[in-house]
Amino acid sequence: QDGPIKIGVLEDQSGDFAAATAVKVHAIELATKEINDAGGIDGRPIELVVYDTQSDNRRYQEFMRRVLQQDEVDVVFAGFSSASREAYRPIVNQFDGLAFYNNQYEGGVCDANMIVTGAVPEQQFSTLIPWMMETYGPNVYTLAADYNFGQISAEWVRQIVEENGGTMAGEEFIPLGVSQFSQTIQNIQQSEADFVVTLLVGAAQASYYEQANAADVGLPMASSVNVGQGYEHKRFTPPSLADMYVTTNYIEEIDSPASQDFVERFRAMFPDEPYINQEAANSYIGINLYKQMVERAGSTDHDAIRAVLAEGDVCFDGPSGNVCLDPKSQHMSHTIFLAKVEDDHSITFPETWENIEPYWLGDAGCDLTQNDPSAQYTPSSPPPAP
Amino acid sequence: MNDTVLLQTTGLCSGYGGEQVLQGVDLTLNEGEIVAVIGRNGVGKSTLMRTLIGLLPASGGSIRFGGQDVTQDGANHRALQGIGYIPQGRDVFPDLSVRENLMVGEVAGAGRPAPDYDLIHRFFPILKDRARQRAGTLSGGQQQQLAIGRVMVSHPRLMLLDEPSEGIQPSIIKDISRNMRELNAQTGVAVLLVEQNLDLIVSMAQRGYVMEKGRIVATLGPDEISSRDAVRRHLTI
Amino acid sequence: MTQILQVSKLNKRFGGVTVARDIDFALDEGAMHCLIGPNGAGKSSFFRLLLGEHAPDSGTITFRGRDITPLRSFQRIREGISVKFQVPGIFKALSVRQNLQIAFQHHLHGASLTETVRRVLEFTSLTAEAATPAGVLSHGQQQWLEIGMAVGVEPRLLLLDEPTAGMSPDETRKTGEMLHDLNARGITILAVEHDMAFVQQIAHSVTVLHMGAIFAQGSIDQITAHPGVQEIYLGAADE
Amino acid sequence: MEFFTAIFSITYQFGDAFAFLVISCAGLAVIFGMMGVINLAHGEFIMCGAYVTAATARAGLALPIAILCGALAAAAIGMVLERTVMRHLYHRPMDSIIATWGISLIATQGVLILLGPTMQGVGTPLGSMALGDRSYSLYRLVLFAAAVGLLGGLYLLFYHTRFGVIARATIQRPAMARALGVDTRRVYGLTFGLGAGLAGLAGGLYAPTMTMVPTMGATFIVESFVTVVVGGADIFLGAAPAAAILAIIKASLTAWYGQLFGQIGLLVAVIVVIRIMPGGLSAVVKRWQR
Amino acid sequence: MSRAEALDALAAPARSRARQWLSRLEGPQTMGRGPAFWVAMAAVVLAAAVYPLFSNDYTVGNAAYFLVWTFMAMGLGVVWGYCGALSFGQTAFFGLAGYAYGVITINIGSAYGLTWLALILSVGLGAAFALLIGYFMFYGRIKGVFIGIVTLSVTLVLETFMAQTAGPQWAIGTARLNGFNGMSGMPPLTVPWFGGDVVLYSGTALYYVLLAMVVIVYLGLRMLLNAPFGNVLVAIRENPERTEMLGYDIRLYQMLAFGLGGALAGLSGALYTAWGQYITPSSMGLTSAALPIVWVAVGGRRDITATLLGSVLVIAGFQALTIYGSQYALVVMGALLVFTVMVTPDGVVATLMQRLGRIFGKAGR
Ligand SMILES: Nc1ncnc2c1ncn2[C@@H]1O[C@H](COP(=O)(O)OP(=O)(O)OP(=O)(O)O)[C@@H](O)[C@H]1O
Ligand SMILES: Nc1ncnc2c1ncn2[C@@H]1O[C@H](COP(=O)(O)OP(=O)(O)OP(=O)(O)O)[C@@H](O)[C@H]1O
Ligand SMILES: NC(N)=O
Ligand SMILES: [Mg+2]
Ligand SMILES: [Mg+2]
Repeated sequence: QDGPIKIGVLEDQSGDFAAATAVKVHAIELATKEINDAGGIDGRPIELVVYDTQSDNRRYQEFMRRVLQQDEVDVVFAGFSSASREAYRPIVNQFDGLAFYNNQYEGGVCDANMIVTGAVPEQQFSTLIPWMMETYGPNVYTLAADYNFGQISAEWVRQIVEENGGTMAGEEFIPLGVSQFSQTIQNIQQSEADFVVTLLVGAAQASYYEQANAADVGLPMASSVNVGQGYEHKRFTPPSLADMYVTTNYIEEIDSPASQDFVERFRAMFPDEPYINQEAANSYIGINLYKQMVERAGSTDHDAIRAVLAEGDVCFDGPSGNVCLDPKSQHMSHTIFLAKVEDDHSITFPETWENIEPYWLGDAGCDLTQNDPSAQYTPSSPPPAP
Repeated sequence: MNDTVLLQTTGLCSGYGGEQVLQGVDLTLNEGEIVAVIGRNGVGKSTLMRTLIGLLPASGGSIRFGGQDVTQDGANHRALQGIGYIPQGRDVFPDLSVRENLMVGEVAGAGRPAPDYDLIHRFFPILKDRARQRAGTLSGGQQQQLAIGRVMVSHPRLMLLDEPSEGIQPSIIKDISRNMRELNAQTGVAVLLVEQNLDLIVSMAQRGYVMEKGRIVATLGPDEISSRDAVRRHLTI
Repeated sequence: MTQILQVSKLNKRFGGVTVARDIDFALDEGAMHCLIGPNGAGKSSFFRLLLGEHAPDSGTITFRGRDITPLRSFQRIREGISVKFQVPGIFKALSVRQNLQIAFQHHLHGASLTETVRRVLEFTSLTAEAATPAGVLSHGQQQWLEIGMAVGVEPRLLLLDEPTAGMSPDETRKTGEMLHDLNARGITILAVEHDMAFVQQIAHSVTVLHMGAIFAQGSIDQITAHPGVQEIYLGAADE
Repeated sequence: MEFFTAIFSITYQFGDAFAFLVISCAGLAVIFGMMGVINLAHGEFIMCGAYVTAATARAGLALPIAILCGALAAAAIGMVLERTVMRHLYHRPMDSIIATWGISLIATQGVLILLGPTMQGVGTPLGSMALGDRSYSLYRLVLFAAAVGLLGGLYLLFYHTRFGVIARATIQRPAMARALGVDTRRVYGLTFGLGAGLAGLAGGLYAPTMTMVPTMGATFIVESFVTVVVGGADIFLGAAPAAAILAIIKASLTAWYGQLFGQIGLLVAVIVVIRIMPGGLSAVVKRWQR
Repeated sequence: MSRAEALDALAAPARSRARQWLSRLEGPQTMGRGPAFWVAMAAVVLAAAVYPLFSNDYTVGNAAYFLVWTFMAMGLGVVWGYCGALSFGQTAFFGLAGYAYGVITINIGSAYGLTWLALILSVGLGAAFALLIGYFMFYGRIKGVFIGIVTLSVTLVLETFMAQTAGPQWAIGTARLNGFNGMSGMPPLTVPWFGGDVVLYSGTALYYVLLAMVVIVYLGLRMLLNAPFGNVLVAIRENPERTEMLGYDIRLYQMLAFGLGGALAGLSGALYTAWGQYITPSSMGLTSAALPIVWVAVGGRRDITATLLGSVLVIAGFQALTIYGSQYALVVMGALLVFTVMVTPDGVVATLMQRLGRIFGKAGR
């Protein structure tokens, strides 16, 4: 066949999450344009089928069906929040589709129909938390969004802190949409914390930073989501995010030639883009990985593509360096950058960890080359022993 | 009393939606006159009153008040020009106190002398005693007194009085009749009265119109209007 | 003769206003009684107490031998009371016919319901308006509808709060005749009125309420001649 | 000293919750309480006030003046909307829900399209003050003072000025008010404008403390609605005590059991309070008054 | 009397009772009467029945999805449009039943048509919860806008609570509630059949089942609303005090109507879960809670036909806008809402039906 290759794109271009996700669509458009200008995938142009999911899980269900059944796309790039991913995953499974989830998340999805390019806890927390404990001390206060992502991430943090001989000075969960933090701020001040891990999701919760700064909390902060996704350092007045440390696999301040080249090409196409975040890079990488797999498989057939993936050498030199897909979990390796927000909200990179594998799922027993449980696991509910 | 025309309607038509109720009403009221409009239920007396104050648009004909054509004016403008309206069913502001109800009445008095609360309280002492009570909890008769008082505050030139006797105890009906005549004598306010209560019509009105099916079908001179039998005859056609 | 309604030591205050003060009142089965009194005397409030819309501060209400004080309004109605309010409480958005159906369907069904509705429409001169939304009726027509809703079910006790307000003398007389008719069929009637001609026409006996308390009781002639009543209510005999 | 700081901390938390409830509900209280319009675009007026405040403050205006600009901008937009849309919907409260919901969709998405998904905020002024081992944002004390001032001002406006009486009369019986000479259109316009302006003021006051996104109004909406409704039909006798009760419940639950219970507890308290006082708090306050 | 006659006599009241109910398909509370109306109605149903033959699986499945929501809309129509109580929290019953369907089916499986049992139990649970809330509100003399806030609070409490049930400790039997990410993995409805169960995945078969259910519920509601029960509901909406003074226990009627609305919302919820094998706390959130009100108001709340057609129209229209409107979809949606409310106060469909004139007029005024 040689019609265009159709890629479905379901992202939140409006609603609550738009601030962090509108840029993902642009990244996909950029990759598409570059590939098409260079002759397409195996000579076939990419055609995007884009729907705005409006930060509404219901829309993910509607449109996942639509792209798979009606538009008959070859692959789907979909989802920001973990909840949206879980909303569409049963449908991808039902129609045996293939979906890329290009978002950092709480980890653990073991599903042959899913390829994940976003970073996972072993990449973001196993690096960040020990570094912070070494630098600032062993007492950790976690402030997390009160849903799966936050709770499971907090579980990771707790486990890593304990493994490294630290203690949890406190752990607090914030319902989504909460924007007032006076009590939380006092709880933190009253604790013995050496630093605060903030796993806050959505625009409302980001208000924490301004309020903590106004109350002069003065503790260093660490995060896997903030700054790297929602560029809070660009939106808040300095120095509210000063001393914030973030492990991210990409942000636009990364000073490598590949990164700067990416930023240049991105801004050439989208001059008004407020910020190029890690999920934009992951989306861009995702398309390029898909191109490679299709070309090597000689078709868009999912089994053929997964056969290529199983070879274990699907890699790409992207804006963040070299990344590879892991056949067992179908997640991606990352170079992790530790970004530090300075007083003036400029970014420095005190530390980099090269090429961290998404090892947890495989170690825990997920092996998609062998079987497909289509499930999500966490440290406290791991895959059943074989 | 003089013969200057205060209010004049010619061919006045109006109604609700598609249904025309007033079918061309012609009536005249001189400065300082008390004129009654009588007729059975549903002939359009209240509709006439609503059209005169401007809550219903006239679909035909014209209304002149104080020498000016007010047919196109909004109700609030007519009120400011000196038409006071006391509706059937009273329509007091239920959640406002008695005092506050009277305060709203002051709006229409802009540019006229200050409200004469002494006079109002003399006519209706209850309005003073219950100044702080929510108007919605007043008894029916008390509400009627408030509705009249609320219009008196602004010193109107014409009062449109729609069935004021409804639900009022006999002695107060007499009071109203006496008070209105006294007010009329003192201030020269003209009154257009819609009534079915014989006593009130006979004791108050100086002239009358009989209405039927949206038209004026007869006029009653001073002699007829003060005869109970004549009025009764017209009310039972 | 048995008493259909007995009220004893009924009290009710709203803040500073006493609307019922130690009211002892009884009504014979088959009576036609009028309740009069100055505006604000507490007549409508007395009805609301009878109907359970207000709870009394103290006192009991007995209807047909049963203490109904603890009952809720709808239960009292089901005991055989029916009411026409001072302010028409009709369903304005519904047609005249529907208003009547809703009023009667509790007691009547099928053909007898249809027949009763037809009869009441005729009786209230609203046949032509049967399909009209009740809210657009003239004030007087609304009063008629409300009366129709109250009498159609032939209650044991009919409470009428100012049934003739807004009616022409002719209609008032017609209403009076209708009440005599109903009374003749065994319905006890208690009416609040200000129209003394009407009271004269219908009442066997009269109670005068003043400031929440019973002020006088007696035949219509006794009452009209009562100087106190003249003073508080009727006004000087003639001017 | 220990005791004093603990007391201060508790008071501060209560005041903070109280201020949030009062400030965010004032505009809604005026529009709902006075006009019977359920304004689902309330949050977007707040957003408007916040955006204008942030923009003008960053352009160099002093913050108090910027906040005023935010309030005025929201009031102006409110009056325009009143002229064009709301005017047709008085006494159709259900339809006003739909229309204002539509307006809210347009505003949120329109701002997203025109100004992008986020906007840079202004920093919180006034710094902090330390007491014991804790420190407090001084600006939050200003918010509390603003809440108290707002309540007092509104009470005076509606109960002790002619405008208030006339506005309430107009809402209750518009036709009768017109027949008494009231220019009801003007009253409606001013009242709606006032409500929108108060919402804008809320946005302006909270702008320095929050993320600026087009959907920011959503964080205010539930709490402001429940406060207004628990307050009951008479908003000014109701809103203040309602905000106080809800603030106590919310602040103590949050302090003892965390944000989740603060959140759920607030909503459960709403249910319970309404059940105990079906007419809202103001009905009870009124009964006391007599 | 012969045996046949005796049987006839026995059957007669039943037959006349049936005839009486059938006659209530038309009446003052519902628009549409006479042969013309029913012919039109039959044509619509017929068109809906044959259109899958000319369409693809996606479109039919999507249409089935629209139908899933109509029960909640009709339920709200009864509670709000007919009984006058604006519930802002129908989604509470929707979500509860949706979760119940998931929990039950995950625990008992889908063999022997047990999914239908789960459906019935879930709907029952939705109804029971609604009756409970209804009892709490109506017997507590809560009315007007307070009903909206109480119901909204209920649904938001459920949402907030369910959102944080991510941990493994939040499980009922073998069913993990799974927090904000939502619960999935429950089986769709299955019909036991010779040679293997028929699984009603989103598609043509499910579409027909839903279409039949919609028709049954719609006709059932028509009869109920034109029965004395419906008359009393409308009377309560118009003037509750007066209705009580006519001898009706209005609290009971309101509670029953509310329970009916809850059952219908629960039906939508269970069907939604079965349709997509997924249920999430956000289906009980503020936005989700507002949507049914929009559907019902735009279609026309005072008439069940308008509610039904209107909600399908709005749901489909909003989806189409989202598909084709790109970032302007929400703006256009908002503008349409404002516009329709201003132009057609009674709702678009209701206004259209009135315009269409006599065949749609209400019977028996
Ligand atoms: N709001 C309305 N909408 C439609 N029709 C109305 C409305 N108000 C009154 N009508 C109709 O207009 C006609 C005249 O009503 P109007 O109230 O003017 O009568 P009226 O002479 O004042 O009677 P009454 O003595 O009973 O008060 C009546 O037939 C009535 O049905
Ligand atoms: N809910 C209430 N709160 C306070 N005062 C009330 C309330 N209801 C009635 N009142 C007062 O109680 C008194 C009696 O009122 P009621 O309506 O019973 O009088 P009435 O005898 O029916 O008078 P009318 O003949 O004018 O209708 C009045 O002074 C009234 O203001
Ligand atoms: N994947 C997240 N942030 O939900
Ligand atoms: Mg009239
Ligand atoms: Mg009375």
